[in-house]
Order: sequence, then structure tokens, then C-alpha cells
Amino acid sequence: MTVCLNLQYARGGMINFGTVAYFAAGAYAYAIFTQEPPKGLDQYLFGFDAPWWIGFIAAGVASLLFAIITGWPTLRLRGEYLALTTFAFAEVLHSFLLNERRIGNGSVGLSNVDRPDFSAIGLSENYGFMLSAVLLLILTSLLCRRILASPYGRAVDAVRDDEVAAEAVGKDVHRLRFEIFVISAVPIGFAGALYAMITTLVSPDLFTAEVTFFVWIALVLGGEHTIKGVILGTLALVTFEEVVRSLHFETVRAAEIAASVEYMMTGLIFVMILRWQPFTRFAKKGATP
Amino acid sequence: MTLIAQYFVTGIVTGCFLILATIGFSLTRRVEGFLNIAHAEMLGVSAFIAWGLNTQAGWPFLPAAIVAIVATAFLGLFIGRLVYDPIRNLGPAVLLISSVGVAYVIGGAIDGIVGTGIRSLDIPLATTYKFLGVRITDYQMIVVGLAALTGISLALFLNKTKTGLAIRAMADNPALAASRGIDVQKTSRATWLVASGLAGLAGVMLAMIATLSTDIAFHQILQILAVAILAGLGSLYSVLLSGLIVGVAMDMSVYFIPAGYRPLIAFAVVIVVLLVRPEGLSGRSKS
Amino acid sequence: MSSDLLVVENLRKQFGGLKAVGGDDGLSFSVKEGSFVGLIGPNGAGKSTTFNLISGVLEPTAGRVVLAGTDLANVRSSDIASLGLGRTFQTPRAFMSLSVLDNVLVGAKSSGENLRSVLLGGWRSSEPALIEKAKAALTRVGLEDRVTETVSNLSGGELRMLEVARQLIRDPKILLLDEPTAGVDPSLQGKLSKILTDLHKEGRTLIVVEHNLHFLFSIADQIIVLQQGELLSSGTPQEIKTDPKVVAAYLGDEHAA
Amino acid sequence: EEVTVGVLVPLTGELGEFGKIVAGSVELGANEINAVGGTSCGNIRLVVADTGGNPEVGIREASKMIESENAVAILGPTSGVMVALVDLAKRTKTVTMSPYAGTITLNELGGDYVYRTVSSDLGDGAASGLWLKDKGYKSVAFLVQNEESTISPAQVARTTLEEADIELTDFVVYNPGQPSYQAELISVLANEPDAIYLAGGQESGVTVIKEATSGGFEGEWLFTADLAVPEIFDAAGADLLNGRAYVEFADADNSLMEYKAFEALHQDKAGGDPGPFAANSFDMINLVALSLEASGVCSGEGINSVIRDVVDGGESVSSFAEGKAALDEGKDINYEGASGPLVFDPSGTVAGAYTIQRAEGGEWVNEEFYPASAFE
Amino acid sequence: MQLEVRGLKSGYGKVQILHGINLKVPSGEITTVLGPNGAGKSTLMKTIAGHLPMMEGEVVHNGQHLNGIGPLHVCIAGVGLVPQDANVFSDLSVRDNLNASAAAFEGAIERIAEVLKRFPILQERSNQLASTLSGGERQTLAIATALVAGPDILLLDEPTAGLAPIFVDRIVGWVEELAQDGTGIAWVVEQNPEKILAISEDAYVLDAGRVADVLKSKTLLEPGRLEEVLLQVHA
Ligand SMILES: Nc1ncnc2c1ncn2[C@@H]1O[C@H](COP(=O)(O)OP(=O)(O)OP(=O)(O)O)[C@@H](O)[C@H]1O
Ligand SMILES: Nc1ncnc2c1ncn2[C@@H]1O[C@H](COP(=O)(O)OP(=O)(O)OP(=O)(O)O)[C@@H](O)[C@H]1O
Ligand SMILES: [Mg+2]
Ligand SMILES: [Mg+2]
Repeated sequence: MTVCLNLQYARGGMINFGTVAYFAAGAYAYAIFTQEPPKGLDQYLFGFDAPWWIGFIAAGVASLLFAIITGWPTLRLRGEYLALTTFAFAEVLHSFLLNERRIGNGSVGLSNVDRPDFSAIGLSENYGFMLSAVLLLILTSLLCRRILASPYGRAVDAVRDDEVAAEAVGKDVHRLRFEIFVISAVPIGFAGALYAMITTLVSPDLFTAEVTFFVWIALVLGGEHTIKGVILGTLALVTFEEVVRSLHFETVRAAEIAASVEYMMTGLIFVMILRWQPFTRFAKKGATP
Repeated sequence: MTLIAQYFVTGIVTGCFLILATIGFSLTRRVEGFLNIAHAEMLGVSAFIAWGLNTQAGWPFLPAAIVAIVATAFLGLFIGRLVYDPIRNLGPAVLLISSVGVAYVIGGAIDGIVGTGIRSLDIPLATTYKFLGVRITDYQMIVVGLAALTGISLALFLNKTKTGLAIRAMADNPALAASRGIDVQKTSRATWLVASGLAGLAGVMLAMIATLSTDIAFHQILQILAVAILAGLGSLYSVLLSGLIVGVAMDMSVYFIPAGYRPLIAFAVVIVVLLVRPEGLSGRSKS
Repeated sequence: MSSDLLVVENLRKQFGGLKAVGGDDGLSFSVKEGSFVGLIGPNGAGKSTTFNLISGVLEPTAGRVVLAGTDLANVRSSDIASLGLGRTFQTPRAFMSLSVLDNVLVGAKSSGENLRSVLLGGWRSSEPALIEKAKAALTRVGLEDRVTETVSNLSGGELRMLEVARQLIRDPKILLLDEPTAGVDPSLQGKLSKILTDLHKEGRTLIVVEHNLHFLFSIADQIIVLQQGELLSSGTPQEIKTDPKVVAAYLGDEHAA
Repeated sequence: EEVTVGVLVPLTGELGEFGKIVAGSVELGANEINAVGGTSCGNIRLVVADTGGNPEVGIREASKMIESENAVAILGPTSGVMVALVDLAKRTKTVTMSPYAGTITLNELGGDYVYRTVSSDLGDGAASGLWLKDKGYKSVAFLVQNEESTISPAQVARTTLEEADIELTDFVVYNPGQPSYQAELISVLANEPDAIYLAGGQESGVTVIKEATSGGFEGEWLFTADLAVPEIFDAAGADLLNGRAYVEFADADNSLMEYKAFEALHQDKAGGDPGPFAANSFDMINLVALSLEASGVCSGEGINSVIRDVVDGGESVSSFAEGKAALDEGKDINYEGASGPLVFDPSGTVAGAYTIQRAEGGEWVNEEFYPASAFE
Repeated sequence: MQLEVRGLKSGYGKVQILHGINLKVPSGEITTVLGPNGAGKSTLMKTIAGHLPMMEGEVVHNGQHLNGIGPLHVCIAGVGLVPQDANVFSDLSVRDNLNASAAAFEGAIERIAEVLKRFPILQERSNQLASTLSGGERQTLAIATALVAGPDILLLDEPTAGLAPIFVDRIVGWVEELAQDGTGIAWVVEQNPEKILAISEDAYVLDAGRVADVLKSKTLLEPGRLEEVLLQVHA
């Protein structure tokens, strides 16, 4: 549980355009690079059997490349259209991975993904991953902070608020948007790699639109504007999910009822949290402007 | 050649279903200003009410369908007032996520009440007609007919009636609308009724052509989104065109590439069109 | 003798069937370096559209704009701005999520706007000077008390002055102002007129769209009058005031005196 | 004293129907076991969780069962979840077992800690292919849901047909969850095949059946296991199926004594006939209990070390009670399951038998039985 | 018949902007409201029209209390507002703007016809989206949409900002006629104050959320007097 909690934690740290596509790109890249070459029933074509850190770098590079590919044509889009088009790209990637068996083994996915050996540095696996996730999170937030607190971040905000006016003072809107788009994809790729290590499996099923929803939800729950709020929101969401799931059922009927009630509860609590916004307030209180 | 024509016609039908499913969604987006993810679940609500009345209570299809549509409309109104009204000023992102929550609640409730398994209405098997070698069933014709009817009547409603005009004015600038004698609350209620009623209609169509499982409704949200984006969010007339484009593109694609790629096609079309027209087909920019 | 800084040649813009600028033949005029031009005309004459065409916000249907020898065809509006052109908008455009100070700072060209210097932190040393400059600009437009506020708290007139401040920090060679006094109270109008004459004295070129003629005629040295997208008249304020065509189309009787 | 066994099945989503059968059957088994005093590790306590068929949820739920509930075994995951759990099972030394995960991926990954009481999908494919060939169709169209568990058997069946020179008019892979499958059907119908092989879920299956029929399809059908439920007659309409439709699924040999006993038990305790995979599920819990008993070690490791032995060599037993008695006497046992003899191959998979049933009078009735030996 | 504002306090959220305003807008008269930027003129207008909640005080029109009844009922009670910004439905055509604004009122059809006659530009542009109108055209439309309701009291928040002098003349003339027909008008003014002061009775000078001075408008027309008053306020 801790592992998964912290993984989500890391995932939630990716703000801005966080969508499942870059996450998947990272995870797949990691899997492909560390995978043994195909054999037997495997239908994928590549597998480089590289050590985990090469896979990790590859994950960052892959999501970077994917961000470049998707970012370039979508530059002209704004606001919701941009968000929804990246969403569309994610769906395309999903459908592609599902149908194109030569890359990721189709719907089966790649299983038994390599993971680094933490025992070498004297850590149990769970703590190892937890630590990596936290590390990734901290690095990412620091990076975000650094970028957002600079004139660069100011320009990015300005572009978001009013593109025409930003251009009128000489801001290269295209460059700024493209850069921020690409930069924010990289940590997501890394998180994807981490995720692949933890689950030891990548398959299209893991990277559905729900993951994107999850990120959005976390963002909104925590209030969109402070990094702290985002982290809080994610934590709250994960904890909440865990609490709902931590009840165990000893009869089938109970589990069955619980399954539908759980959905309803989850939904209800979203609605209520959003209505009264406790986390936003908390984050605002603690945040230094 | 007939084969291609057949794909085209099927595509039109698919498109018309998408239109029915999307148009209420777009209306909500336009007036209430957010993407109502729970819209897809409203289709499910209506489909299952129709199913329940039809197969469990033994009603004929038509009254069951009408009751389902009306009930869905009022449920939508109820949810709108209960959930969305109080948080309207918190912004579209909050509303959107709340609607995900609502979708969960509805989905869970349907799951709990109806349970898993397969359901279909107690109606005769579709009858197929052939025109110039191209097949079309009576149910498909109903879908096409209703899509056309809905499109036209919605256009008339929005342009020619006071309520329609009020809906558009309020969508644009609610504060000003109030100062121009438009009852914002009443209008908002009317919108929820109409949008949910449209979802109800699409749900009944869904029940008519598809086999119902508890999650089939939610599966539709991706395509609804695709059509809505392509149309230009919140624009209504372009939904008609964009539904047809997506439907035809998806179905025609089956002729050329494996059918598994159908959803990919829907979004690929969206991406391609948006690259040419960044604000969707309607091309209306919102600053 | 100073040369033409801005040349507009046969410029035309159509929206659907509506000929907003340039009529059939296109609009042509030129502006000398260091001059102070007033651009007036009835509502819907195409003044704002002309600004949008010059600054690259809109693409012309035909014709061209030459700024300091550079043909602006296919030059992006951010690049035009970098060439030294500044402009304000008729409806004030503020960056709503930023503070008043940051709104002005966005106008500055900071070294901290490329990623390398952001990551290395090299921009920090130059920032204080920019902030001073921004504060000075805010003082000049009378917003010195509101530096840290968020812009959504500003009133209509204040927003307009904020936009002027954002341009001041940029030191533009040529500045296009679209109705700078609309909604600005008389005492601030005085400030504004002082700012503009100062800028003029510093040798900058100004083009100002205004309906407030008392204000404009007292500071501009040349007036261009548009009507239905076409050049109706041009000349010194004195000439314009008495031009019967202008009186009929724009000024109305009482100004004729 | 208790020993915890996790039941991880889909209770919601497309496979919910099967998940319930499996969970119910495991519960039945556990009650039987506890009724005779439980294992030497104590009574069996079940914890049940829903995966909704989602591997990520599966991993999370399984980790929790193992970490916070000390489950010694996880029973019932579907294919996708099962594959996702392989690594976790081996790492945490927890036995993971499925009664219906036919996925071919497990043919490679399974074995240690990972078992199934059902044969691999490849067997299904082979059985279907065999049947289509034997039936003497000249042309067959394939409609296959876009999932590994349907595609891989379909590919095996396809090979069989190709070898037998039967014309394959279409091989359509479609996505489930659509309101209509008209587009996918166009070319299939245009080619007028003798039969359609439909490997899909229930919801898509029913729609496809209706749309094909109303579109003028007059040939016969062969379905795969998902449609082997009685509800299909209600949903699709019995007249569309009677005399024209067949279904293939991995099945217990219901001529066996052991199966009959299970059937009777099911009738008695749960009411009604056991559904698909019920016997396989019943066997899982018995295997776990017997292994616990045999090894005397109350952990996944204990189960794993003896699970192959309790089904091989020794006195034949067909229930937990019998096995317990035999073990108490110090004998080796050979558990003969309700679903068949249960011998694990190196990948932890049992060899399976397959049944073809025919639609008749609104019911599935037996048509053909392929014992495991048919595929040697 | 008149609109009377007594001891009005209001603001945005917890921030109080207006600190007790007293104001009368008699029927058939034009009352000007002036003051420096940020004095609270728009806030006053918005509060009267029901867009901002009142913290204290009351607004009475025709014996009816308008406190807290919301913008719709203020409008129905006969008080119309032309806001300073966002004052048209930008996604609607000019014609639909007028129709939507008239929908709830009797006699609106005739008033629409009259408005179109007075401002032929609106007729010409009747199918154009309001968002694409020029600044002045939009301002004209904004006033027109408020007038088609036939209000008893009209609140104008800088209605002539950005209008060409010739248009200003026309609007001033029109408003004067309305006043003669009995409409009470509150006019927030900055540009062209002379034209409005010339036809108005009382002038309220606002500063920092308070009424700094109430004068006869005509007195402000003396050369330099206006600047003097405003500068005094600033000091
Ligand atoms: N996007 C557009 N689509 C259609 N017509 C437009 C568009 N933008 C402007 N127009 C029209 O072009 C004409 C010129 O508009 P412009 O804004 O340039 O006028 P202006 O001279 O600035 O007037 P004002 O003094 O009222 O601001 C107007 O009639 C306007 O309606
Ligand atoms: N939405 C808001 N939230 C908080 N404060 C606001 C808001 N709008 C305006 N203010 C503040 O209220 C004060 C009065 O604003 P108001 O708009 O009423 O001024 P005004 O007199 O109309 O000025 P102008 O002539 O510039 O339009 C200003 O100090 C402004 O900063
Ligand atoms: Mg203009
Ligand atoms: Mg104001």
C-alpha cells in the first residue's frame, strides 16, 4: 500500500498537462528497453535487455519525444481544446498499443518487467520504491518551483491568461508553450518507468483514460494552483481510496454489494469534497505566496 | 462499390446515434460551461428505465421509452440543482470533476440495482430493408430520423422561442442576462431538462439497438467527447456535422484497416480537424 | 529630416463581405519617425482593425505594412513587438492571474525567460533592476499604491493605465494606443497626456486612437481621419477641426467652431 | 485459529457474472472444508474483493490481502489480472490460482506459485478448430473481441481451418462496448459464410447475433465460453439460436463421478446447476486446503511445495474430507477434482477437456465432448 | 417616482468598497455620478442593480425595496443597467441581443423598431455577432438592449466611453428625450462630461466609496471647475 500510495503521490506531482499518454510512453519505453528479446509466444519485436537505469533514461526520452511529436502540431490549440486533444492523443496511443502487437505485445502487454535490485543498497523493495517515488516527487516539485517562480514562469502564466496580449509584448507564445509542454512530460515519463517497475507489468489496460481522470481529480481536489495543494489532493485521494478498499468482506454477497456501494461512495465524496473544498483551504493557509 | 456504400450508410447511422448522444452534452457545455462527464451515465439511466418498464413491468416499448425520457429529464434537473448549482462559481474544472463523481454515483447505483449481466428489450428483431443493394434496418432508420428531428427542433427551439433565446443569452453572459429580464434559474432548469431529456432519448435508442450492460453507457463518453470537441465545444449545429464525420470515418475505416482501430479513427479525425481548425468545426473562438 | 518609420500601403481587411479597412483600393499612409499621430474616425471606421493589422494580430487581406524597413508580411506578432512596436488594446487586456507588478514585469524582456538561465538561476541578478523599473512605470501612471494587488481588483480605468505601464517598461520605438483615455478620469488624463508628450519628446513615435478630442488635439501634431475604412482626411489638428468633411462625418456641429 | 484465503474476482464489469460463480463456488468449498473441521492450519477464512477486471486494482487488492490479511493464496483472478499478479505471487511467495485464466502468457510465466485449474486458451482454439472442421463448413468468418483471451484461441482455430483448406472469409477483431457492430458485420455478411465463429463477451455477442440475423445471416454459429450461459437465450431470443448455434468451452468431464458429486452438492447447498467454471473453482479451494494439510506449513510456500504432489500419485480422493483422512493416516494422496484429474504441467496448467453444446429449445444441450486426449 | 439609495454599503466578498452612499435619482431627471478611477462608481451601479450583495443600507424604487432581490427582480421592478464592461451577449447576433433582452417585456417589439430606426448601424449589422462589433458599435448596442425593456430608471455606467462625438451627441439627445418622457437616469460619466452636465440636474462626486460632494451640474460647467473638484478630491 505504501508503495502504491507514494507512486500516486509522485504521479500527482506532475502538474500542467499530465496525461496518461506520457505516462504510458515512459512505462512502455522502460519495459521495452529492459525486456529480454522476444521468444516463444511473444509478439513484440524489440527487447534490448538493458539494465534498469538505461530503461529509466529511455523512459524520460520516450515521453519527451512523444511530447515533441504531439506538442508540435497542437501548439495552435488553446485551453480546453489543447487538453482534450492531448486526451485524444492518449486514446490514439492506447488504441495503437492495443492493436499493434509488434510493439507492446498487444492487449497482453509486457509482463515480468525488470526492476532494480534495492538489496544492493540495503533497502527492502517496498521502501526502495517508496524512496524513489518520493525522490522523484521532490525533484519534480523543485524543478516546477524553480521554473514557475522565475520570469519564465511569469511569462508562461501570462501566455495562459491572454495570448494576444502576451504576444503584443514580444513573448514567443509558441516557444514557451512548446517548452513547458515538453518539460512537463519528462517527469511523467520517469514516473511511468517507476510504475512499470512496481507493477512489473505494462499493458494497455493500465493506461486508460481513467488514469488521466485520476490526475485531474487529484489536481482539482487539491486546488489547482499550488504545488502543495496538488500533493495534498493526491494524498487525500489515494488515502481515501485505500480506506474505502480496506474493508474486507468475507462473503461474496457482501463484496458484491460493496463493489457498487463503493462506486457510489467514491462519487459522493468527490462531490462533497468539491463542494466544501477543505484541501484548497488548507493548502492556501499553508502556502507562501 | 455497394460494399463501400454500405459502410457509408452504416457510418451515417453511427453518426446519428453519436449526434443524439452528444447534443445534450454540448448543450450543457454551452450553457453551464462545463464538460458533464455524467451525461453518458444519463443514457444508461434512461436505457435501464426503459428496459425495466419494458421487460420487468411488461409495458409496451413506446410508453416505456417516453416515461424513461421524462424521468431522465427530471433526474437531470434534480442533479443539476442539487449538485451543480451550489458550486457553479467554483469554475469549470471543479464542475467537471464533480460530474465524474456524479457519474460514479449513478454508475454504482445502476450496478447495485440492476446488477451485472446482459439485458435487452423485449422488442421484435430489427427488420432489414434493402435499397439499391444497401441494407438498413427499421431501427436504424428511427435513429436517423430522430437525429434529424432533434437537430431541426433544437435549432428551431433555440432560435425561435423565448426560452431558447434565453438559454443562449444565459450561456453567454449570465450576469447580464439577469439584468435583461431573463430568469436565470428558470432558464438553467429548462436547460437541464432539455439536455437530460436528450440524453434520455439517446439512452432509449441505445436500449433499442444495443445489448445493455451496466457499463455500456459509460463507454460512450469517449466518443461523445470526440464528437463534441470536433464540433467545437458548446456549439450545437456543428454537432450534427461532426457526429456524421466521426461516424462515417469510423465505419468507413473498417473497410481499409482492422476494425480494432475504430476508436483510434474517431480521435485521429478529431486531431486532424483541430490542426486545421483549432476551434473545432464551428470555428467560434471563445476568449 | 526624419524618415518614414511606418509605411502602410494599400492595406485591406475584409470580414466576410464587410470591408472593414481599405475599402476597394486599400489604405495607405506613412508615419515619420518621432511624430505624434492621432487616428480618429467614426465608430466602426476601422481604427482598431488597422492597429491589429499593423501589430500582426490580424492578417491583412491585401496590402502591406513596413516597419523601419522590414516588411511585416508573415512576421508573427511577437516578433513585430520585438522589433520595437508597442500597443495597447481598446478593451484592456490584463493577465488576470498575475499581480499588478508582475503584469508590468511581463512587458520587460528579462534574461530569465530562457530555460538555461532559469535552471542556472542566472536571471536573479538582473531582476531587482527590472522591478525598480516596473515600479517607476507604475508610479508614472498613478498605480503606485496597488503594486502587489491582483489585477482582478482593479477598476476599468486602472486596468487601462496598467496596460500603458506595461508598454512603458518595454521602451518601444513606436507605440500604438487604442483609446487610452476611455474610462480614465480627468486627473489621470492629465497624467497620461504628460506621459505621452514626454515619450514624444524622447523621440518616440506615437499613434493614438481617441475619441476624446480635447485631449488628442492638444498633444498630437498630425491627425489621420478614417471613415468606413478609407482615409478621409489628414493634416494638423487645426486643419482637421475645420475640415467640413470631418465635421460632417465625425465631429458633429458643435466642434466645428 | 484461521487461515486466510483471498478471493479476487470481477464482481462488476463485463465478467462479473463469471466472477460471482467463481466466488460462490469457492465459498461453497470453504464451507464444506470448515464443516469437517478445517485444515490443520485452522478454518478457512475468505476475504473477497472485486477487481472489475482491472489489473491495477487487482495488484492493489492482492497486495493488501497478502500484506494486511496474511492471505496464503489468492484465488480467482481473470487472465489480465493473473498475468499482472505473477511477479507479486512469486515475490511474496503466495500461491495464485485461477479457474478460468486461459491466457497463453501464463504458458510461459506460470508454474511456481502460479497455477490454474483450467487449460490454456490454446486448447479452446484447438477444440473450436476441430469442431468447425468436423462439422464440414466450407467457409467460416471470425468475429473476435479485441482481447488477448479471445484473440489467441481464435488464431489457433484459424490455423486449424487453414490447414483443412476451409475458406476463412473474414477475420474481424472488434472492440467491445459499442452500441452496434453493424460496421464490423458488413463484410462478414456480404461474404455469406456457412458459419460465424464468434469469440466475444456477452454484451457484444448478443448484439452481434441480433444484428447479423436481422441483416440476413442464415448460417450457423460457434460461440466461445462467455456465451455459454442460459441468459443468452433470453437476451438474444431463443429462435435465433435454436438449431443453429453451438458453443465451445473448457468443461469438466461431467460423466465423471467427481463431477456428479459436485453437481449434487451444488444443487443441495447453493441451489441450481453449477455454472461454467464452478467445478474448477471448487477444485481450487480444495487444492489449497489439501496442500495446507499435506505440507503442514501454513503459508503460500507450504502450499507451493506440495501442490503438485497432492494431485499426483497416491490414494485417489475426491473431497477434502477424504483427503484429510488419508493424509492423517500418513498416505500420499491424488486429488481427483470435480473438473477432472488435475495434473499440472510445468507451467502450472492442467490439461483440459472441452465440450461443444448445441442450442435447442432455448437451452444448451451437449453435442460433443473432446477429452484432453483428443488433442495429443 | 424616484430611486433612492440610503446608507448603502457594499463591496466584493469581505472587502468593503462603498461606505454609506446616499443618492437620489428622480424621475424625469438626469443625475450624473462622477469621481476618480476606483472611486466605486461601477460598484455603486452594480449594487443597485442587484449584482453585488448589500452589506447595509437600502435601495427604494417607487416605494418598493430592492434590497437583496437579485438582478432579475431589480430589472423587472423597472431599473435597467448598462454595465461598464461585458455589456452585450457577445456570442449572439445584434438582433438576438435585442430580442433576448426584450423577451420578458411588453411593448418591446415597438421599442426594438424605434432603436433600430435611431441607430441604423444596428440595423445594418443585425446579423453580425456582437463580439465582432467595433467598440463604439458595441456600446451602442449595449444601451439599446437596456432600453428595449422600457425601464423607469436607467443606470448608465460610462455609456459613451469610446463613442465618436457624433454618436455621443445622438445618445445624449436620446437620453434627454427619455428623461422628458419621465425616465429617471443615473449617468456615470468621465468622458465628455460637459455634454451630460449640461442636461443634468444634480451631480454626485464620489471618492473612495463616499459621496464627497453633491452639486448642481451646471456649476461644474464653469471652466476649470470640474478639474478643481476632482483634484480636490484627489488631495
Ligand atoms: N471579426 C470581425 N468580424 C466581422 N466584422 C468585424 C470584425 N471585427 C471588426 N469588424 C467590423 O469592422 C469594422 C471596423 O471595426 P474597428 O473595430 O476597426 O472599428 P473602430 O474604428 O476601432 O471603431 P470604434 O471607434 O468603435 O472602436 C466594424 O464595423 C466592425 O463591426
Ligand atoms: N471584483 C472586484 N474584487 C475586488 N475589488 C474590486 C473588484 N472590482 C473593483 N474592485 C475595487 O473596487 C474599487 C472601486 O471599483 P469600481 O469599479 O467601482 O470603480 P469605478 O469608480 O467604477 O472606477 P473606473 O472609473 O475606473 O471604472 C476599486 O478600488 C477596485 O480596485
Ligand atoms: Mg476601436
Ligand atoms: Mg467603473
